[in-house]
Amino acid sequence: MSGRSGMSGMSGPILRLDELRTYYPARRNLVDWARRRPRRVVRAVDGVSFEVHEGEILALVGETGCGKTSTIQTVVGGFPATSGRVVVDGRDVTRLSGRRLRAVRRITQMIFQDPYESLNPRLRIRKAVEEPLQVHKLVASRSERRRLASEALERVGLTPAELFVDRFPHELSGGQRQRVAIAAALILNPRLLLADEPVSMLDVSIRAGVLSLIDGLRRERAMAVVLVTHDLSTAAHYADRIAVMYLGRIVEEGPTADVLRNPQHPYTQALLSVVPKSDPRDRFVPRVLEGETPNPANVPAGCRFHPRCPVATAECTVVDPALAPPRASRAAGHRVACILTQGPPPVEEREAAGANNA
Amino acid sequence: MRSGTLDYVVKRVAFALVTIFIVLTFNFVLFRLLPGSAVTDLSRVPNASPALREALAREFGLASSKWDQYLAYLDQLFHGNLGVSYVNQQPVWDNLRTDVANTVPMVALGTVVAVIAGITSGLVSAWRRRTPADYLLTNSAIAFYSFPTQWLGLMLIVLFGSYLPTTGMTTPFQIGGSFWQQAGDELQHMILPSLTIALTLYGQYTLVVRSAVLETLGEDYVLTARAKGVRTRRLLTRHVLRNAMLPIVTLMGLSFGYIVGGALLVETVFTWPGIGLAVYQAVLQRDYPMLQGAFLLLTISVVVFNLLADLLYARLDPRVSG
Amino acid sequence: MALLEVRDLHVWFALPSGRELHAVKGVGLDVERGELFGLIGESGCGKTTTVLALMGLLPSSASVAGSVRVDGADVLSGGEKGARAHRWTETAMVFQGSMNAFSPVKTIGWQIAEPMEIHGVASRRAARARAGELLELVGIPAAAARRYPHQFSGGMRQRAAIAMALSCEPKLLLADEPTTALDVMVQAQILELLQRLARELHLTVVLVTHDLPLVAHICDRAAVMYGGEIAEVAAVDALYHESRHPYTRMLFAATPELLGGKDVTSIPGSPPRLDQPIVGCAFRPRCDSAVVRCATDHPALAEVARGHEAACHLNDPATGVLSVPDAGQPAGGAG
Amino acid sequence: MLPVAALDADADSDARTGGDTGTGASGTGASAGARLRVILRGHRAGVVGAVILLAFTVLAIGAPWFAPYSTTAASGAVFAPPSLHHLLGTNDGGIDMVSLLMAGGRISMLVGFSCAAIAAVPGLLIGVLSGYFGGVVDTVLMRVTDFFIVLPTVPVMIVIAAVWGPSLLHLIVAISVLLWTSTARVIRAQVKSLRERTFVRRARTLGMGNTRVIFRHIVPNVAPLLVANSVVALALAIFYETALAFLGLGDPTATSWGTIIEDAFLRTAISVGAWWAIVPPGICVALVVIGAYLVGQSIEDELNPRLKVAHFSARFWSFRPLVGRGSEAI
Amino acid sequence: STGASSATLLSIGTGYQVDSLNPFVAVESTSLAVFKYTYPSLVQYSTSLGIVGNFATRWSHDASGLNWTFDLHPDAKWSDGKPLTATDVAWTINTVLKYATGGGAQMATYLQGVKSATVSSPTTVVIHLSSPEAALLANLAQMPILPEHVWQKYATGKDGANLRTFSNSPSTGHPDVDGGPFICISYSVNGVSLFERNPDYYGPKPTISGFGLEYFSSATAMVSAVKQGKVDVILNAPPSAIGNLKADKSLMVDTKPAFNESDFFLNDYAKKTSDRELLNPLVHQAFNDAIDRAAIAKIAFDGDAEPAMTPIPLADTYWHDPAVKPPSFDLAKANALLDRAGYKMGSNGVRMADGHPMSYTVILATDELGPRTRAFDIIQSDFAKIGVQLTVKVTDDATAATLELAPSNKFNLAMWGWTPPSADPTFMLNTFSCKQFGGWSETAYCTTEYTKLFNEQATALTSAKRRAIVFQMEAMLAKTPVTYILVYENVNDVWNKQWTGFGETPNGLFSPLTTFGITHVHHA
Ligand SMILES: Nc1ncnc2c1ncn2[C@@H]1O[C@H](COP(=O)(O)OP(=O)(O)OP(=O)(O)O)[C@@H](O)[C@H]1O
Ligand SMILES: Nc1ncnc2c1ncn2[C@@H]1O[C@H](COP(=O)(O)OP(=O)(O)OP(=O)(O)O)[C@@H](O)[C@H]1O
Ligand SMILES: [Mg+2]
Ligand SMILES: [Mg+2]
Repeated sequence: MSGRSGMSGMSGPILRLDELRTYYPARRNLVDWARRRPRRVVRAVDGVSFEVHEGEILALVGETGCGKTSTIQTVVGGFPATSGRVVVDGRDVTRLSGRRLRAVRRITQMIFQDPYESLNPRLRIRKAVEEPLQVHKLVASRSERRRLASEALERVGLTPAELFVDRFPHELSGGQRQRVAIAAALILNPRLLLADEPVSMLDVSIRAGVLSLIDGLRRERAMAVVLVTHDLSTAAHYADRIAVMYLGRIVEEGPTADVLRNPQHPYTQALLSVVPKSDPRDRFVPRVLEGETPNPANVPAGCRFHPRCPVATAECTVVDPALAPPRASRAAGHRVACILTQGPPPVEEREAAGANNA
Repeated sequence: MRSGTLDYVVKRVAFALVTIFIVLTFNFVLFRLLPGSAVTDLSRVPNASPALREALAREFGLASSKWDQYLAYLDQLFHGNLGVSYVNQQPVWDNLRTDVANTVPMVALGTVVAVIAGITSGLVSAWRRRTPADYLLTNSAIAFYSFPTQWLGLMLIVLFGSYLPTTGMTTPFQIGGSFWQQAGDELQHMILPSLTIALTLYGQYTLVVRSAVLETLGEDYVLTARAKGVRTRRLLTRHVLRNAMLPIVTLMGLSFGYIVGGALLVETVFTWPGIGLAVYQAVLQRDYPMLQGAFLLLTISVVVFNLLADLLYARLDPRVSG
Repeated sequence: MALLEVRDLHVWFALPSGRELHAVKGVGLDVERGELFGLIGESGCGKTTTVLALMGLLPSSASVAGSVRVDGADVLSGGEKGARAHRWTETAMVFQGSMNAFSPVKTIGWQIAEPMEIHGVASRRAARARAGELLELVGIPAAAARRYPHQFSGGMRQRAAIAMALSCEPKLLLADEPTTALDVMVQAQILELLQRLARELHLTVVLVTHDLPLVAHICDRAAVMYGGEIAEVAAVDALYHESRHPYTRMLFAATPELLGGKDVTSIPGSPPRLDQPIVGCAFRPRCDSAVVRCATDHPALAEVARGHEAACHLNDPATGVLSVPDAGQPAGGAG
Repeated sequence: MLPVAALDADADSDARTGGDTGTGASGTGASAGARLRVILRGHRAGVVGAVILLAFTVLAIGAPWFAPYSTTAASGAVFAPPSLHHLLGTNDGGIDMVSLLMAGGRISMLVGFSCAAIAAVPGLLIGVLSGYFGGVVDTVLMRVTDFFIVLPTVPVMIVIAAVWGPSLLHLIVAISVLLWTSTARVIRAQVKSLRERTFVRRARTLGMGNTRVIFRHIVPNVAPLLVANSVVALALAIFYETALAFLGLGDPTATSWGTIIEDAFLRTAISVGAWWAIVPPGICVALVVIGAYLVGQSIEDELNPRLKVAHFSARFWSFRPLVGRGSEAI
Repeated sequence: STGASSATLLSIGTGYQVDSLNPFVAVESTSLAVFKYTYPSLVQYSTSLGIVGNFATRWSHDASGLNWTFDLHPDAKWSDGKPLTATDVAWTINTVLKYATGGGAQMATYLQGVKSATVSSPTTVVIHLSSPEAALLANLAQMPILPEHVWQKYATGKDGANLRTFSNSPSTGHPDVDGGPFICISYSVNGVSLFERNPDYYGPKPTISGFGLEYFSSATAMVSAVKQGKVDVILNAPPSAIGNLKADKSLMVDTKPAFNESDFFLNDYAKKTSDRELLNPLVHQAFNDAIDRAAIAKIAFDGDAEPAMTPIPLADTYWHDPAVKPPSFDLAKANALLDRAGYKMGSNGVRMADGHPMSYTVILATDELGPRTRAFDIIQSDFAKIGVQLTVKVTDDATAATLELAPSNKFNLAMWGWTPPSADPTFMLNTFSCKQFGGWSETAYCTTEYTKLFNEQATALTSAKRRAIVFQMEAMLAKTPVTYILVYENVNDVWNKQWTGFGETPNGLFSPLTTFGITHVHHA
């Protein structure tokens, strides 16, 4: 749904990734060691840049293993960045430490994929929700903590909170657990919420509830959200902007409607084509890509998509394209990393875009 | 061999070697830190003068510095020399050689019986989970697992002492007799000690196998196999047991240390002239070189068996080769 | 005569507490030859149990009633032994977690060849050769037969699982969430493969999934399950455009559309507990259009149109109300 | 808005939490007592085990008060068979077996409990550090553990006990030294998986320090496993004590079940037919070991619900003809 | 259980190993007994403990008592057919003396006072002493004579260490070169060793065709074996089994007072700095009166022992002074003695001596713990009644020896036992002589008077005269005792009644004292 990003642009982005790289060392076996081969790396995140503004939902989509989780884990400090910058609220967290870092962490909260796993089975709900307050030593008094916890629970729809606070996680349903996890994330009043496939483990029938909750919260509190998902329909429905990731890079990024209706990158096009539609009468012609999910330990030279690309040219095997505005889209902020579609749009289109932006 | 397998094998072997080296050192330290040092024990020599004791101490190399002793010890070991028994002045290895030769068949028989029986009953009780057969097998396994080994041996003597030989390896004074007669005689003597080992291990193995099999029975590929129409026997052996063997092999490798301990108790109960009895005697007589030699031998054999189990594991589990 | 005829199928699980869980409650299905049939429903509604019962593959704690006929032959009345005779030669299955559907210690080829050997379809040698061919058929080089499951990627394993299912040339293929654990792109590959195979080999396929759009585009007909029962059976087009059960309708409403732009609303509450008796309609607590009768009367599956059955009192003229909003043309459509 | 009493009935959540969804007692309304009853019902064997352990512990503690006779002075004839005065007869010194068994239980249980407690410390410490920090710490600690694991237990204990001379303390130390390894390994494995569990990752991304994560999230979750292992360690310690005592390395001044067996063995109880001097101590050891095994196993079953499903077993599903219902549906 | 070929083979079960077949190495008494049966010795004991000939037929000494001449059996042969003559005797003696501080140390104990041996004819050997030695014959009775042609290649180097490394055990098909009534044909430490009649033996031929020694690591198994007829004889049956064995009609249980004794002793080192009250003769006496030896014999030793006093065992009838009797158990008297010594009873029931409580640790060596710990329990509870508190510290033998034997002497009280090696009193008496401080003296007891008497008896030329001196010494030790001999233990040899003709000694019927134990055994 377009037109929701109206709040952006007022201040600077709440999150900005700048050529972020996160490499994992690969295990070296004896033969490699004996032959003095250099230690290989898994280039899980390999030069990712994007911005998220207050009150905006950015969906990060892509195949499994393309580095979505690694990207947001790097933002919250789950993994160290190999290079690049992670700027949260104007401060580069890769250079921060100690109290300043904690202050940034406080405004950055995360929700994990698996609602069954994200709560300690031995802690009561109240403890789980209060925990962030204790860790950040924000509220000294117990009663105040309790009050805040109850408030947070009610905010995510677990009303009345008294019915839930003394339960253990296994006494809740999956959707309820995910709500508790959200409540625990919200209690610190974060300005940035990172949600890693928050509903993929939930039943279709209750997904919408959790997602609408997140959607509502960001509107109500101008929270920025990075929503990781492999379900393009979900992204389409909730996100303001979509970033398509492929093998550690963002290959296309732009306002949801533009990316969906006017995909520029061959990968995005393929990805969109394979999403089945609910209505059996809808046209469904999947353009299935051949080949296996690519391996980030072995990134091809040139455009990393070229081995699977149906339209790749010889040039694609040597030129590694950066994100740039596509030729065939007039939308602002729509960028693509494909030499075949990049290029300055015709002048009149640029003007139209500028006008639109203002 | 795939590089993954090579990797694994080299790592395991290297670890075994390091372990053996640590064992060697540990062995040295342990025995040189004893109170009532070896020298005082030479007071076994009646009316020994201090001069004589010193001479003996020199003979055993106990006078030099600990470090020199250590180097000498390693040097000796390197040349296959485990030292000389205080008690009978014979090279420890010569003493142990016959002991080992006596222990191996008895323990091997018991272990093989236990492995076969344990795997069978573990498999059956897991497969017949929550049936009377399962309760019977599991409970008897727990019982055998929990009886002290030496006590179990004594009970077997009580029960079968009048039908089967309870001491030694051969009928003592039967001289002559054909090879087969002698072998038969030895086998008869082996029954009770081997049975004791077999029963204690049986309990342990049954429980281990049962839980490994139960875990495997819960795996999806078992359901798949059933869906394919695989019949019970084939399903249990080719699919379930074959996969359950992985944890079983590891645990059986580890249980070798337990077998060694059990053998020691069993040999004492049944006067089986093996390495366990030698250890028992060495303890009683403070024959440190013997104790040290036997201990070394046992420990290294456990390390080697663990290594073999690891290598077997690598053969059984294709995932090891990466 | 339909290839698969299920009549009044019940499955109960004995729980450790001594109670019984009634997981499948009188399911009846007819699947015609060559049909791609979908089985949809929320987690825990009994889809897997149903398809397992079709092969008599239930665990020992289960007891079954009713009849399942595949090509006219009764599968269940002979117990496990009787059911075994039908397995794989008549009905084969592709499981959800293909990662775990292969024994890790045997080669893929061995596992594909195994059913051919044990059913006497082919000699050992021929079976091995055929395993290679089958792999080729699903787009994997025959040489890969010598490899072990862990050396396959998830997509390849799923293809291999399909190849394995085809080894004895079954008439009926049951696919229990064959793509759930897979990536979108791989999912598309697998679906394409299934469609192709069904077409080329004249297979009858029952596809179990909780992914509505998937069924909509692959299947000819589909059944929606709720709480162990069939709520609605119809051609997929009818299910979407002329749904006669609120659950189906709400389920579609909860599914986001790529370009649809309709409002997405979740179904409140959670599925019923199957270890307790349910009075009235199982869906009533979550239903947006329940009437008084729903609390007391259990709705039976009844034909509401040609080839379209639903179990909802709202379809009963006696209930008096028959205003079923069409999910296909949402009233408050895209803004 | 979700209804308050909503409860997952899906199989997935069952498997994950090892909970007993579907038994009806775990709902909000169920009291703690009811919940406990349900858990206990699923673990009859564990309850039996706990009762055995408890009974022996009580007897051990109460031995000085309950024991009918002195354990140092003869109160009957040598090897007097069981009678009303001496329910289990007397031993080679004319000492009442019942009293002796109680006194022996005192020492054996003391050895068991001490060893289990001592071994739990390195077991937990090494397991948690190794599993949590991984890397070099893990490698080093696990190599150390592996080294202790390959040592043949009984011979090492023999050597240690022989080195230090026989005393209860030395015995306890000698046994404990080798008892912690399996605990460490099991806990390490558990911690390793806990560390990757989302709630721990979540705690860490919250900015929680390692110490806090370990104490708040890791340790409570491995505690049941530690208990399960310690109970088994208790049994093993008693088991090893009898072995060492049997080899003459026990504390000769402290009567334990091991020394009772040893005494009976050395002093030919068997060959004179005095079964009552040798059978009961073995049974006592066996009972404690069984008790501990059952308790440990129950805890582990509870923690490892994977064992709850079996896709294949000797018993198959049953076919139940539908009485009176026929095929009227459809 | 045995075949026809072994009809006259005597099977013997023992709980003690034959630790080595090399006399320079072996220490177990079973081994020493084996040597008696496989090697010649000049003389030996009779079953009534008199010295009789063995390889020597007659012996005499000159007036000085320094030169002893032994006439030997003529035409004797080793089992390999080589002649057995005076040369072997002289070689054995001279070799042992040559390496007395090296490889021969163990055998050198049999040659106290011996200077050399010379061969005057193939059947005559002369032994030269440096001083008269009353125990010479008793010592020689223990010394095996070895075949020079086998052993000489090991008697090399400065210290003769090789004498000890030779295993001297029969390899398959090659029996030992022996000269006694039996030849060892197979050997196993923890199993069965077999001995065959020596057809060339110079003395009276054994009646049995051979014997086997089976080692049992468990008394239980040993007792069962004799009951089931799997062995004919068992040596040293444990006391607890005696009643049961006696009830078995087919078995003969031979209970005899043995040389073994158990004791309780204190540290009498005159120069010690702590707990000096233990040097007080009143304390020595009080302790003596407070030990209930009868109870110990009855309870701790199952009645299979006799209350004791003098260190010369009851079984050693010639040297044991029957006049020295154990005191009657009398706590009142003991209390009175301690009161007289001025050690006041403290409020906690423990006496104070020189400002510290009379509270002592008793060191207990681990060998044969069973009866001794029970004995300790009895002493402990009795001593508590006289205000002396005892605690026990169990150590292994080596540690006990380190603690107890001078010069370390780091103990107050201890319990252990002795088994005199022969019927000669020298060994036991020696343990109280001053010069054994640092050697076998446990108590550090040292009086000039006693030492003087010890030297006198050692050189007394007639046994009557020597006996008088020995009795005097026994009485002296009993007056202010520092070693409390608790009991003389019995030896219980058991045999199947189908055999008869055993020659029993206080060391049992298979003893290092004599060849008469089993040589003439036959079917009843
Ligand atoms: N800790 C790690 N060590 C080494 N490699 C890792 C690690 N975590 C992830 N990877 C690898 O990095 C790549 C990117 O992983 P990541 O989890 O970020 O992908 P993703 O897009 O979140 O995938 P999914 O959709 O499956 O969650 C993958 O190839 C993965 O195997
Ligand atoms: N072996 C079993 N024992 C007891 N209850 C079971 C067993 N298997 C399944 N159930 C229960 O039966 C019901 C139906 O389960 P089933 O697995 O058929 O559902 P499903 O529709 O396949 O769900 P999912 O989408 O999660 O796979 C559930 O309530 C489940 O808890
Ligand atoms: Mg991810
Ligand atoms: Mg399912």
